[in-house]
Amino acid sequence: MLKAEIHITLKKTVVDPQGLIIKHALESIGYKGLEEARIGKMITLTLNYRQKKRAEREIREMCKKLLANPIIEEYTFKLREEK
Amino acid sequence: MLKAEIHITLKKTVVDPQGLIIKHALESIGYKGLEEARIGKMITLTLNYRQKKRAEREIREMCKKLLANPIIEEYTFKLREEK
Amino acid sequence: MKFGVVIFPGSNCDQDCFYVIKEVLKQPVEYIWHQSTDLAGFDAVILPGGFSYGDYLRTGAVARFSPVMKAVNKFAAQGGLVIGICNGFQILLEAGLLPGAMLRNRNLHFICKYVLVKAENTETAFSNLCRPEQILKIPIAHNEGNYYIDDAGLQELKQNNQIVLRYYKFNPNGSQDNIAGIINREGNVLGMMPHPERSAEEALGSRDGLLIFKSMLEYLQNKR
Amino acid sequence: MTTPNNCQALGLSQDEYQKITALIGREPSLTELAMFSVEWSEHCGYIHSKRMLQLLPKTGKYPTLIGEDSGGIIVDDLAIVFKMESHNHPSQVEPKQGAATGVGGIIRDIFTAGARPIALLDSLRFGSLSEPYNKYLMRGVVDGIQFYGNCLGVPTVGGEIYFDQSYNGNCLVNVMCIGTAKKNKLSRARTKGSGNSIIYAGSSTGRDGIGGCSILASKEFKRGEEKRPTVQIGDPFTEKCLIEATLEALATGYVTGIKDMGAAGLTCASSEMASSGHTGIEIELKGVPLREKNMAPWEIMMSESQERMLLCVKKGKEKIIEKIFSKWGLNAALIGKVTGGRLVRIKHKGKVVAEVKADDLTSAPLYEVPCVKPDYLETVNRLDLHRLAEPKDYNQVLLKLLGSPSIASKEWAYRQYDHMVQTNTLVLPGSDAAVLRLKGTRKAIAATTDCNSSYCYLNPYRGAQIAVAEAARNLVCAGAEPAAVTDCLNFGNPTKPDRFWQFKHCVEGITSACQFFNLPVVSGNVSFYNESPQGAIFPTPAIGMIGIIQDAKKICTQYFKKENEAVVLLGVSKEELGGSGYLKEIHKTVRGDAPELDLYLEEAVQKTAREAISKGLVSSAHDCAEGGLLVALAESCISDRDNLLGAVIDNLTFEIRPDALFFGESQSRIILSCKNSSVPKIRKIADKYKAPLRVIGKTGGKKLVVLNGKRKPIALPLEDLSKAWHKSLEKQVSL
Ligand SMILES: Nc1ncnc2c1ncn2[C@@H]1O[C@H](COP(=O)(O)OP(=O)(O)O)[C@@H](O)[C@H]1O
Ligand SMILES: [Mg+2]
Repeated sequence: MLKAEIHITLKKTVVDPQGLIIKHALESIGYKGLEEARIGKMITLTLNYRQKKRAEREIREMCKKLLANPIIEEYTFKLREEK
Repeated sequence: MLKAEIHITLKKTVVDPQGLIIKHALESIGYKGLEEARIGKMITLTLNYRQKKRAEREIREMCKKLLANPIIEEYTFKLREEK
Repeated sequence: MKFGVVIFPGSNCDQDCFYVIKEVLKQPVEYIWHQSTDLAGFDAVILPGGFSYGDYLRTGAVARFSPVMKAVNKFAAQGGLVIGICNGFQILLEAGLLPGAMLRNRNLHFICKYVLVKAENTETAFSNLCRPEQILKIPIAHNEGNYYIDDAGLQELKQNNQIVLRYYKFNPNGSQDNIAGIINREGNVLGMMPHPERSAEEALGSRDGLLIFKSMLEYLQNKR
Repeated sequence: MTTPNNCQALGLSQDEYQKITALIGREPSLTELAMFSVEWSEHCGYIHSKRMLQLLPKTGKYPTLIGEDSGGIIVDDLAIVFKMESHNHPSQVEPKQGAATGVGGIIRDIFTAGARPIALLDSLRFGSLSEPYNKYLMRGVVDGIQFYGNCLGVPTVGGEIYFDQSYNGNCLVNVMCIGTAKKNKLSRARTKGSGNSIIYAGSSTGRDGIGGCSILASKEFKRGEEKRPTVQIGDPFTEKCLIEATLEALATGYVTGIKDMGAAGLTCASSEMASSGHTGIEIELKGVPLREKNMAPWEIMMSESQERMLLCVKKGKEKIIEKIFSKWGLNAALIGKVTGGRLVRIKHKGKVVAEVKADDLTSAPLYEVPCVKPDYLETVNRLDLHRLAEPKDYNQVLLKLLGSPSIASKEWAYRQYDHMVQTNTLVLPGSDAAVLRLKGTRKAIAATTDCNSSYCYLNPYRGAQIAVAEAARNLVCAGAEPAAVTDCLNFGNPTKPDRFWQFKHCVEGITSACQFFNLPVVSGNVSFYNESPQGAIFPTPAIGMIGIIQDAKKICTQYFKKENEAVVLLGVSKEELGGSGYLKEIHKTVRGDAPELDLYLEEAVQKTAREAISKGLVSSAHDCAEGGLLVALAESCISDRDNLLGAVIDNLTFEIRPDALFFGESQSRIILSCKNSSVPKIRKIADKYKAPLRVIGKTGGKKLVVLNGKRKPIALPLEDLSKAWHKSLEKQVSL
C-alpha cells in the first residue's frame, strides 16, 4: 500500500481571503508576530498498489485534471509506503 | 523568520464525506486502485521572530483555541527556518 | 424555442429555472439529466445554481466531468446558447468554457442578497433587451463569487467586450474588476453569479432577471 | 452477556432491567438490551414528558394530520407538514457540525412524510457574547445551518436569536422545517402487508454516535468534563440526493411506509414502523451497507450514521425502488421483510440476535414526576417600580437597546442563509414573519418562531401563553391567519421537581393559549437536561407557527413605506416593566412578573390588524415585542435598510412612567401605518372588534421624534438608529 499526501495551495500571486481572515483572527486573540497566513488543502490518498512510478504518474494526472485548478492553485505531493 | 506548516485532519473515527466524493470522482474518471481519500487543511504561517520554543508553544495554542476542534480534528505541525 | 435545464446531483436551482422558462417566459423546457449525452433539439441550455456534488472539493470541479458536459461542449461549439448561473458559472469556468476561476467571497461568508449590476455589454445574446448601462436588481446567493483572472486574461476580456455584467456601487464578494458575468469570445456562452430566475416576477421583488431570458429568446427568434 | 454494568453504560436503571426481563421472559441479549435502552430513553420514549404532551390540542380550524414523525394541516388539496427539533447538546461541543446535522435530521422528518421541504426557520439561544466561547458557538452554529441548508436548496426564511447568561454552557439550536405535498401523496412511517420488503437506503452505516441519542440527550454537561461524543460531519450533498430519490420513490406508489433513521437508527426505525403498522418485522443485518469493519450486531442496530432511510416496499417492486436510489448514487439494500405477528426479529448472518415484541420496545415506562414550585420565583417576581430610577436620556437608552444583541438586527445571520431559493419567499427575513407563496395556488403561508424565555422564567404559564400569542401576532402582521403550531420544549433536568414544574406550567400555558385561538399543536419535540453547572437554562418552549394567507397579494411588512402616513397604535400600553429588555439591558436585572396577557384583547387586536391588511388599508404592520413601543417604532423606520423613513410621534398619552411607556413590553400591541384616509375605515374595524386604537403620529422625515407637549424626549437621526441596530451583532460576534 502506498500513501500519498497532496498539498494544494493558492498561487503566491492570488490573494488568499481565508488566510487573511485567519491571520486577523489570530492577531485579535493576542498572537503578534505573524507575517502571513495561508491556507490550503491536504488530500491523503491511500492506494492499494505498490508501484511507485505508477503512483507518481497517476497522482500528477489527478492533480492536473481534478484536484487542483491550475489557474489559481499549485500542488506538491509526497509518497510513502505503508505496511 | 520561521515557517510553520500545520496539518489539520479529521480524526480517523470521523467519516469524511468530502473525501468520499473525491474518491468517487477520481474513480469515475478512471483511477482504480484507490483505497481511501481524505481531505484536511494545511495552514502555513510565517512568523516574524526566530525563537523556536515560543513558536512551538504558540502554534500549539493556536491550534487548540482556533484552528482545530479537538472533538473531531487532529493537528500536527512542522517548523522550519527561512532565510 | 426549446430550453433545457441540466440537473447535476446537487443542483438546487434547476426547478426554479424550469419554472421561469415554463410559467413566466412560456417556452417549452425539459430537464436534462447529467448523464445524458445528447442535446439534440435544444436551442438553449441552462446550467443552474446549486451545489453540484456538494461543491466538496472545489466548486464546479467534479460536475465538469459529468457526461453531459461533453455534450454541452459540443453544443456550445456548434453555436448553441449556454447560460451558467451561479454554480453553473462555476462549472463553466472549471470546464474551460469560460476563462478564470472562482475564489471564496472576500468575507468568507455565504451572501444572499439583492444586488445591483450594470449591463456593460448589451449587444449579446443574453442582454440585447437591456438598455446600455442599465442597472439591474438581481439577487446573489453564493460562497464563491470572487472572480479571479490574471492580468493578461483581464485585458483580453476587456478588449473583446466579454464583461457583460458588473456589480454596481457595491462589490459584494471581491471579484476582480467588479465582474458579475462574462461571455465567451464567440458570444454564445454566458456565466453569471446573480440569479436571474429569482428576479423574474414582481412578487419576488424584481423582474429585471427576466430580461436575460427574454434576450435569449429574442436572439433565438431572430436567428431562425 | 448482559450485566448490570452494561445496563449502567446504556443508561438503563435496575428497575428498567427487571421490567425488560419480565417482558421478554428471559435475560435480554446484548443487542436487545441496547435496543431497549434507546427506545426507553427520554429522546425516543418521552418517558418524562408524554403525559403532559397529551394535553396539547390536536384540532383547529383546518383538518390536522398527526403523523409518526411530523404533523401538519390540510389546506384545500395541499398538506402543509412541519415540525421543529432541537440539536442543543451536539451543537454545544461542535457548533458547526452539530447544527448542520440538526438541520439534516429535521428535514428528513419532513420528506419522509412525502412532503418536499420548502422552508427552514432557526430558533437559537446563546450565552452572553462577552464570552469568546459563545461567539465561537454562534459563528459555528450559523455556519452549520448555512452550510447544510444552503447546499440542500431549502431556504432558511426566518428564526430568532436571543442571548442570556442562562444559556452559558448550554446553547439551544432549534430548527423548524416546513414541507408541502398533495394531500393524497403523503406517506406514513409504518409497515404494511406481511411479505412486503424492507429496504435500507442512503449512506452506509458506521460506528457514528452509538448511544448518542440516549446518552447525549440525557446527561447534562459539566464544565471541563472530558466528554467527547462522536459528533458527525454533516453531508448535505447526500441528503439532497436522498430527498430527490425518496420523493421519486414515493411517487411510484410502491412504497407503503418509510421512516428516517435518526436517533437510535435502525432500532428505532424498525421497531417503531412495525409497532405503528401492527405487524412484525424481520431484518438480516448482513445486508446492511457498512463502512467499518467488524461491527457487532448491537452496534449496527444503534448506529446513528446520518442520511439513511428505511422503506417498506411492495413485494416484487424492490428493483424499481433500488434503481431510483442508485440513479442518485445512493445505496439501497434489501434487508428484511414484514412478517405476521408482532415480533421484531433481528438476525445476523442467519443467527437470531434479538427477538422482542415491537410494542414492548415502543411502550417505554412513563414516569410520574414530582413537581414543586421553584424557590426562585418568590424573589425574582418582586419588582418595586418606585425604586427604579428613571433614565435621564431616553435617546441613549433607545440606542443602547437597539444595539443589544437580542434586539439588534439579525441580518448578520440571515444574510448567510439562502432565503430565496425555490423562489417562493415573498417576504424575506427582516420582517415579523416570513411569507412563502404556494405555487399553483393563490394562497401563501406565513411562518415564524417565537419565545421570550425571560417571561417563561418569571412566569412559566403566562410566558408560554405569550409565546403563542406573539407568534400569532407576528403572522397577523404579515397578513396571515394563524393556523397551526409546532413546538420545541427546551428545559432542564426533568427529574428535578422545580424544573418539572416549569415544564408542566409551560405546557399548560401553551395548551390554554392554543385552545383559545383554536390552534392545533401538530408536532413538536422535547429537549431536557439543558443545564450547566450554574443551573438550568431559562425555560424555553419555542413556538413555531404557520398562518394562511388567502390571497398572496394581500401581504404586509413591518417597515414604513411612505411619507406623511398615519402611525396607528392598536392595543394599550400599561405600566409594566417585568421581564423587559429594558430592565435587563439598562438595569441589569431579570425581575418582576411577565407582562399581562388578556387573550380577548389579543384576539381583538389581531382580528383588527388582519382585516385591515386583507382589505388593503395598511402600509405596514409591526408588533411591539422586546424593547417595547420605541424599539418597534425605530424598527419600522429602519428595517428596510435602503429606504429609511422617519416618524414624528406626537400623540402618546403620558399617563404612565415614560420608561414604561417607551420600553415596557405590554402585550397585544401592533403599530400600523396607513394613508390618512384609511384611518376612519380601520377605526371602524377596531370598533367592531373592540380593539383600542389611537393615531399616535405620522411618518416622514429623517428622524424618529417623540413629542411630549413641547418636550422632545426622543429625537434621533435615522442613521444613528440604523447604525446601532444593523451593525451591532456583526461587531459583537467578530473575534
Ligand atoms: N436565526 C435567524 N435566522 C433567520 N432569520 C432570523 C433569525 N433571527 C432573526 N431572524 C429574522 O429577523 C427578523 C426579526 O426577528 P425577531 O427580532 O426575532 O422578530 P420578532 O421579535 O418580530 O419575532 C425576522 O424576520 C426573523 O425571521
Ligand atoms: Mg415581531
